[in-house]
Amino acid sequence: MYQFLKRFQSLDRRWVFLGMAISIVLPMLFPVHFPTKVDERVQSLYDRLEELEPGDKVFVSADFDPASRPELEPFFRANLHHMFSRDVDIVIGSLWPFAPPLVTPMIEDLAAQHGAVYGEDYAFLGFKMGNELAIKMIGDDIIKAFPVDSRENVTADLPIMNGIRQAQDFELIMSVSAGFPGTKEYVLQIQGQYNLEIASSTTAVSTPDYVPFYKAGQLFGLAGGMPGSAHYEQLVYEDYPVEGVRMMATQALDVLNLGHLYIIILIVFGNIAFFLTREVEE
Amino acid sequence: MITLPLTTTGFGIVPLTAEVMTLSNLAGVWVSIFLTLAIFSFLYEDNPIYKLAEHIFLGISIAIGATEIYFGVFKPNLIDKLAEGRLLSIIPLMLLVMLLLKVTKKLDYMAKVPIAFIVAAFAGVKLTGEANANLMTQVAQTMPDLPAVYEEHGIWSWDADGAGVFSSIFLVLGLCACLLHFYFSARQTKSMAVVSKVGIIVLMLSFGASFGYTVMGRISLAIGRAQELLGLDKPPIEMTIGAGGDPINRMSLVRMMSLTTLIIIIVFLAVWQKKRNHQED
Amino acid sequence: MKRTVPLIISFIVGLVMVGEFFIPHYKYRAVTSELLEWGLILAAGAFILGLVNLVQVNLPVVIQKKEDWGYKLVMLITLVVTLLIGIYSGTGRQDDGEHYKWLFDYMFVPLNATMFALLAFYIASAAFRAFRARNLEATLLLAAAILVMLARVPIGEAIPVVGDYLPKVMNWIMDVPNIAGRRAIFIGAALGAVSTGLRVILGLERSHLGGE
Amino acid sequence: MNKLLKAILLLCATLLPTSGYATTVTDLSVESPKNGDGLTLDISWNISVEGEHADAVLVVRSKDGESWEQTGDIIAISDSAAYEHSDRLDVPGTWSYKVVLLNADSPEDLDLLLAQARTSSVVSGEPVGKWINTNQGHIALMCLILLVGWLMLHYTKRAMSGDEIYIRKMPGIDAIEEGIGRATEMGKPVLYVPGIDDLQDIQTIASMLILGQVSKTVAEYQSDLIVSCCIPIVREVADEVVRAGFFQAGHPDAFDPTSVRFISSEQFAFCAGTNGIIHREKPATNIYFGRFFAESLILAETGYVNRSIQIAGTAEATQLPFFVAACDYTLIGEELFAVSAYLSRDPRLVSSLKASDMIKVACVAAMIIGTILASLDNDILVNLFTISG
Repeated sequence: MYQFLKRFQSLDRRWVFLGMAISIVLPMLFPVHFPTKVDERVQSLYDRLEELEPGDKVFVSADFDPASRPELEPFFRANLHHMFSRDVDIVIGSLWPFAPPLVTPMIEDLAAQHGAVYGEDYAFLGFKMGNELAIKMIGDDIIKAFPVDSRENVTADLPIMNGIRQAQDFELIMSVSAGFPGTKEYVLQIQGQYNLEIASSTTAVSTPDYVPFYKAGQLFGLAGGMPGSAHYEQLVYEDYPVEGVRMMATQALDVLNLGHLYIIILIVFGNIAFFLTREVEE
Repeated sequence: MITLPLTTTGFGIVPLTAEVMTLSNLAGVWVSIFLTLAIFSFLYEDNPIYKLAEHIFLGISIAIGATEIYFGVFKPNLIDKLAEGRLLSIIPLMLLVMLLLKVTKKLDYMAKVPIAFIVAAFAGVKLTGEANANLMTQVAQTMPDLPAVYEEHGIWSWDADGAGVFSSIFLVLGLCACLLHFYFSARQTKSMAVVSKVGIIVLMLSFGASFGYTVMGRISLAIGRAQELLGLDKPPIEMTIGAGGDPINRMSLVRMMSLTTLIIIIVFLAVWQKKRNHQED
Repeated sequence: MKRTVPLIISFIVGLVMVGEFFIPHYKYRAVTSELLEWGLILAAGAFILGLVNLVQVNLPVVIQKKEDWGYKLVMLITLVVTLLIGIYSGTGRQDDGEHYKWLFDYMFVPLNATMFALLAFYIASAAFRAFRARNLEATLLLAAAILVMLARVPIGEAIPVVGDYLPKVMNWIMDVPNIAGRRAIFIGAALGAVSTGLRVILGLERSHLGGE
Repeated sequence: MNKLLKAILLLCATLLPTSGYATTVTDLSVESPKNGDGLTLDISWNISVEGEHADAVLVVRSKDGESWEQTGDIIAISDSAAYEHSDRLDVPGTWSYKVVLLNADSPEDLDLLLAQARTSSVVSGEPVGKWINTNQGHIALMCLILLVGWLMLHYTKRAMSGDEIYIRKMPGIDAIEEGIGRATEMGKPVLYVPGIDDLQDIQTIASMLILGQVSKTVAEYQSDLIVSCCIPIVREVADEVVRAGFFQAGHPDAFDPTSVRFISSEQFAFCAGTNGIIHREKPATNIYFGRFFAESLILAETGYVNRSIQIAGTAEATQLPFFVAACDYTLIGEELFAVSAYLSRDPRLVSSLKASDMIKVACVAAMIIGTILASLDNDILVNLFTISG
C-alpha cells in the first residue's frame, strides 16, 4: 500500500496533464447541459442597462487581449447587442494595445447586424497608452485623450461626441476588463472623483478583487468570469433573441463542470496520499 | 435571484448559409491550429517545435505592441501635433529624446529627468486615487447601520446569502482583525496574537475564494483553445474553399485539420525523442 | 545638477498631479491634462527602450551563431516583418484582407491565448503535487477553494439538498470574509501608495533614479 | 438681405400672440455648480403640460448676446416634469439660455426655428471656477494625506535621533536565515527571484532592499547565491545590491558577477529559464519576493517538486493563494514592505511603516465608532469618509 501511494505521488505529471485535456475535450464532444441560477451581481447590471433610454450615451472600455477572450468576448458581444437593441449610443475605447485588432471585428459585426451608423450610433476611439494616466485623462478630457478615433476622424467632430467632454457626460461606463489596467483603475482614478456609474465584466481571476467595489456601490454590476458572462448571455438572448447565436460562455460553463471536479479530485487524492505516506514515514 | 429556463444551448440553431473560404483564410486557420498545438507540445517536453512557436510569439507580440503604440500614442499625441506646429509639444519630444539617451553610455544620466517625471506623475496620480477609492471609500463602507440591517435581513438570512447582523459585525470585526494583523509596530501580547490569528483565518478564506476563481479562469482559457481546435467557436456552416468546389462543413474541416496537425506533431516528437535518446547513448 | 534636476522635477510634477484631485478649475485642469499627455508619450517611449534592449541582447547571439541562434533569428525576422507591415498598412491595418490582420488573427491570437491556457494544466499538476493541507492556514484556504470551485459550476447546484446551500455559502464567503480580507489588503496597498508617493515627491525615495 | 429677412421674421415672431399648445416652461434657472471647473453651467427648468403639448424641447445658448446655438440633444417630453442639463462651455463668460418648444413641423434651421417657435424667457449666468474643492470628503482626504506626511517626517526625526521603533518579527524572516544555513550544509545555492515588475513598483523596491540583507547573510555563511531577473534595469540594480552585500559581509572576493542573471523580459520565457535553474542547479532554498503574476504557480510547483525550502512574499492578492498552498512560508501583502524596514532599519522606511500603522489603528477605531454611530442614526463618520463628485 505504502509503495503504491509513494509511486502514485510521483506519477509523471504528463498523465495529470492528459487527464486535464480529456476532462476539457470530452464534455465538448458530448455536451451535457445543466441549468444555472443568475447571479445577483449580473442581474443588477442587467437591470440598470434596461433602464437606459434610446439616445443615452455609454462609454465601453474594452480592456482585454486574446488570452482572456474566451471569458470576455461573450459578454462584450452580448453587451453591444443589448445596447444596440435599446438604441443606446456606444462609444468604445481601449487601454490595452492588443485589444483594437481583437474587438474591431466584433464591433463592426454587431453594428452591421443592427444597422448602426458609425459616428452617430457608435464610435471606436482606439487604443490609449498610459494606464492610470490615460484613465485620468478620460475622466478629465476624453477628447484630449483620444484626439482622433480609430478611423482617423477628429473625435470632437463626431456627432456622437456632441455634448461629451469627459467621462462624467456619459450615462454609464462599462468596463470589460481582463486585469491591469481595467476596472480597478477606473474605480481608483475617476469613479469617486466624478461620481461615475461603472459596471464591470471581468475575468474570474479579478472577480474576488472587484467584489468589494460592488458591495461598496462603486460598481453597479459585476459579471465575473465564465459564469458571469454565461448569466448575462442568458438574460440578454432571452429578452433580445437572435437567430443562430452561439452562446459561447454558456457552452463553456457546461464544460467547466468536469474541469473543476478533476482539480478537486486531484487536490483531495494528492492530500490523502500525502498524509497516509507521511504517517508511515513518521 | 431567478432561475431561467434555457432555450438555446451553445450548440443552438444554425443558419444554413453557404460561405466561401478563401485560401488565405484556410491557411490562416491551419497556421493557428499548428501554433496552438506547438505551444501545447511543451506539456510533453521542451522541444524544437515549441521553441519555434515561442520565438515567433516573442517577435510578433513585440511588433504588434509597437505598432499599436505608434498609432495609438506617438502619431496622434505627438507627431500630428508637431506637424500642426504646436510648440508646446516640443517639450515631450525633448523628454522622449532624453529618455532614449539611456541606451548610450555617456549621456545615460539624461534619462533620469524623464524617468523622474513619469515616476512622479504616476506617484501623484496613484496617491490620491488609492487614498480615495481604496482607503476612504472602503472604510466608509464598513460602517453598517445595524438596526437597519436587522430590519431588512434579521440576524442571518439564507435568502440573502447570509446577509444580516451577524455578517455585518463579522465584516467589521474581520476587517479590523486583518488590519491589526498588519500592525507591525505593536508588541506581541497574548490578545494581539489572538486578533492576529483571527485576521489570518479571514485572509485565508479570502485567498481560498481567489484560488477557486483563478482555477476557473485558467480552465476557461483552455476551454477557449479547445473550442477553436474543435471548430466550436463559429457556427458549423457549410462552406466552399475558393470559388468552386463541393461544400464542406466548417466544423468537420477544422477537426480534420486539427487531427492531422496533432498526428504530425506527435510523429515529430517521437522521432525527435528517439534521436535524442540515441545521442545520449 | 545631475541629481538635483530630477528631484526638482519629481517634486513639481508629483505635487501638481496630487493637486488635480483637489482643484477643479479649468485652467488648472488644462495644465494637468497637458502633463498627463506628456506622461503618456513617455510611457510609450519606455517601450522603444525595451525594443532597443531586445535587439542589443539578441543580435550578437545571431551574428556570433551562439546557442539557439536560429530561433533568435526567427524572432528578429518576425519582429521586423510584422512591424514593417503594421506601419505600412496604416489606419486600415485592421480591415479584412490586410496582412496585418492576418498575422494578428491567425498567429498572435492563438499564441497568446495558448501560452496562458498552459496554466490550466499546471494548476492540475500543482493541485496534485504541491497543494498540501500542511497547516491550519493552508487547510482553510483549500477548503474554501474547493467550496467555491464546486459552487461556481452548474453541477454544484445540481447536487440534491447541499446544492441549494452551496451557492449561498459561496456568496457569503465572497461577500463577507473575502471582502474583509480584500479591504485589509486594499487599505494596506493604499497606505503603501500614499507613503511611497510622498517619499517620491519629497525626494526621499531615489531607488528609481539609481540609488543614493 | 437674408439676414434682414430673418430679423424681420424674428421681430414678427416675438410680437405674435403665443398660441397653439398649452405647454409652458417655468422656473428656468442657470447656476454654476458648487465645485465647478469654470466651464460648466447647470440649467434646470420645469415643464407644465395641459392638454395638447409640444413634442420636445431644445436648449439654446448664446454668449454676450451673439447668435444662438443648440446645446445638448433634443429632449422629448410627455408629462409635466422637472428637467436639467449640465452644459459644457468652450470659453468662460456670461452665457444666456432659453428653452425652445418643438413640435412635429418645426423647421430644421435654427434661426428659422427661433423665429417661429415658442421659447421661454432668457436667463443668463456665468460659470465660476473654484480653485479648491470644498467637499467634506475632499477636505478629509487632503487632511489624511497631510497627516501621513507629517507622521512620516515626525517618525523619521525620531528614528534619526536614535529612538528605537519596535517592529515585530515575522515568521518568514527566521526562515530566510535557516534556509541559507541549510543550503550551506547541503552545499547547494540559494535562489532569489525579485518578481517580474519594473523598478518603479513599490514591491520591486522592497525586494531589492531585502536582497541586500539576504546577500549579506549568504556571504557570511559563504554559500552561493543565484538571482534571476526579468527586467534588465532590475538586474543592474540587483547586481549593485548583491555586490554591496558581499562587501559589507567582508567577502568581496566571493562575489560572482555571473550569479545575478538576466533571463528574459518575456514573462513565460523568464519562467521557463528560472525553472531550468531550479531543475539543473537544484537550489536548496528558493526565495520569491516581489510582484508576481501567473508564473508564481509554475515556479512554486517546480520548487516543491525539487524539495527546496520555499519562502515567498508578494502583495499581489491573486497570486498569494498559490504561494500559501505551495511554499513553506509566505509573507502576505504589507508584510513584504515591513521585512525591508525590519531588516534594513532605514529610518525612512521604518517611519513610513510606523505612519501606516498609526493610520491603520485610526481606521480600526473609525470603523468601530462609525458602526456604533451609524447604528444610532448618526452618519457623521460615514459622510466624512465619503467622497462624491
